[in-house]
Amino acid sequence: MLELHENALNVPDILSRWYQKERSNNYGAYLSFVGTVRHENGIEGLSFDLYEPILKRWFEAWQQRAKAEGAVVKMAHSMGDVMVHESSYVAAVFSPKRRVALELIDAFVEDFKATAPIWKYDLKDGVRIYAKDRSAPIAGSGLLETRQ
Amino acid sequence: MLELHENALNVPDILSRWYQKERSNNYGAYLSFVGTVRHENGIEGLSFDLYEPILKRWFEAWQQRAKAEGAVVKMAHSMGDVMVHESSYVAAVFSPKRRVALELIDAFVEDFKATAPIWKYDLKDGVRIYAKDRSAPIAGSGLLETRQ
Amino acid sequence: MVRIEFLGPIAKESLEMEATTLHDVAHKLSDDSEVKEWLSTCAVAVNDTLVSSLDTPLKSGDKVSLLPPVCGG
Amino acid sequence: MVRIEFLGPIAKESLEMEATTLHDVAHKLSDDSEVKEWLSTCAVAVNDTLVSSLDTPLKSGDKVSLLPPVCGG
Repeated sequence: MLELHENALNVPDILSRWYQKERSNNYGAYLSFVGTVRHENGIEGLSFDLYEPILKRWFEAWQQRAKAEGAVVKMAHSMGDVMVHESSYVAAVFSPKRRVALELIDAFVEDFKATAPIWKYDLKDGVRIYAKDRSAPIAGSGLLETRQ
Repeated sequence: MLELHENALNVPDILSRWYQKERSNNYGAYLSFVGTVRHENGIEGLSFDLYEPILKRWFEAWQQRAKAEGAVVKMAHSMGDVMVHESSYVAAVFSPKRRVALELIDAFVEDFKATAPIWKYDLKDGVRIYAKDRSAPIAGSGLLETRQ
Repeated sequence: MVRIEFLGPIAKESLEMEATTLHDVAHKLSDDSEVKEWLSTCAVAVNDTLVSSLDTPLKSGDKVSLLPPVCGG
Repeated sequence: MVRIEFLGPIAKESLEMEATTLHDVAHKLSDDSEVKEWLSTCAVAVNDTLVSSLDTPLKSGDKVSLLPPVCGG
């Protein structure tokens, strides 16, 4: 379950919908992570670009990894502008037992931050500014750099 | 925020209510854990006793620990009977940054399992049976045992 | 007199006894056939604070609670 | 001809070039002043799969994507 939404996420709807969908499937543990835009650096909000084909493949690999542990992962992310105190990201894990869920949510969120093809921009005075200093090169970056 | 409810928890209400309460307080990360009763061992459900004075002290100590990291913890738990595929436990952490929240939710849930003064019973054929084999002695147990 | 409370699954009414430390409580409960089997797995609180020493002093009106193995969640 | 796509903040239209491996792509992009600065921090995908070798073979119609540093969430 990978959901991409224009602008801010409806967090109560997402958390509730996923819970209702899985509550009778005998998962004892439901872990969720919600990312909300903080008021900092004088921004009005953030804006996101994403590249869906690679994001989907990345997510499908995680679904397989979760399945091997008897678990399910879900994710929702915003595209476009998300204002301060709105939310842009929800991730969740359902698993029979708590240890698997606690460990998967951590690994999933960290891998998401390091690898998912999503680009973040600060919104200041209505202008979109690439958040270069908070961005991380994907593992293996620099392949095309020619060293002379 | 420690909530004790008779019987099953209304998980969508709790997750949504906590989100709405904290969403404008500049916490970038909201981690939540939901525990749901699994269909296993032929049970109809679980039942819980808890001892509120010590549970409150335990929770207040966690609030202080979270506060020292700029975070907030919340918890809801059921008292009495909770049937299969209903939920009995919700824990949550709000923090400015994700690492603190990911680490606190794990430590909080594990310490809860090891220490919180709550007793679990299987419900079978309407009878309440102490879940002795899944219960753990609190650290320091056995103090009153006289060795002869 | 101190009051001894048995929490959770220990099916026993609370009782009162004379005791100046937890040593006294341990000694008296070891003679109680209903409680004896629980002693090795129970934690102990005095006035709702968990304690770790049998030398913990007790005064009249104190509450001693026995907490058997827990399983919340 | 392979198609080179620049994702996210790289403000550049996609372009087409002749190339039989990523070596050719690296060589040609190193002459492009708009793209050059991004090469050291970009990951590379061929037909939407991330690759890690310049020897990756390319055929006509392939899509090569440059992915600059990411920050989702």
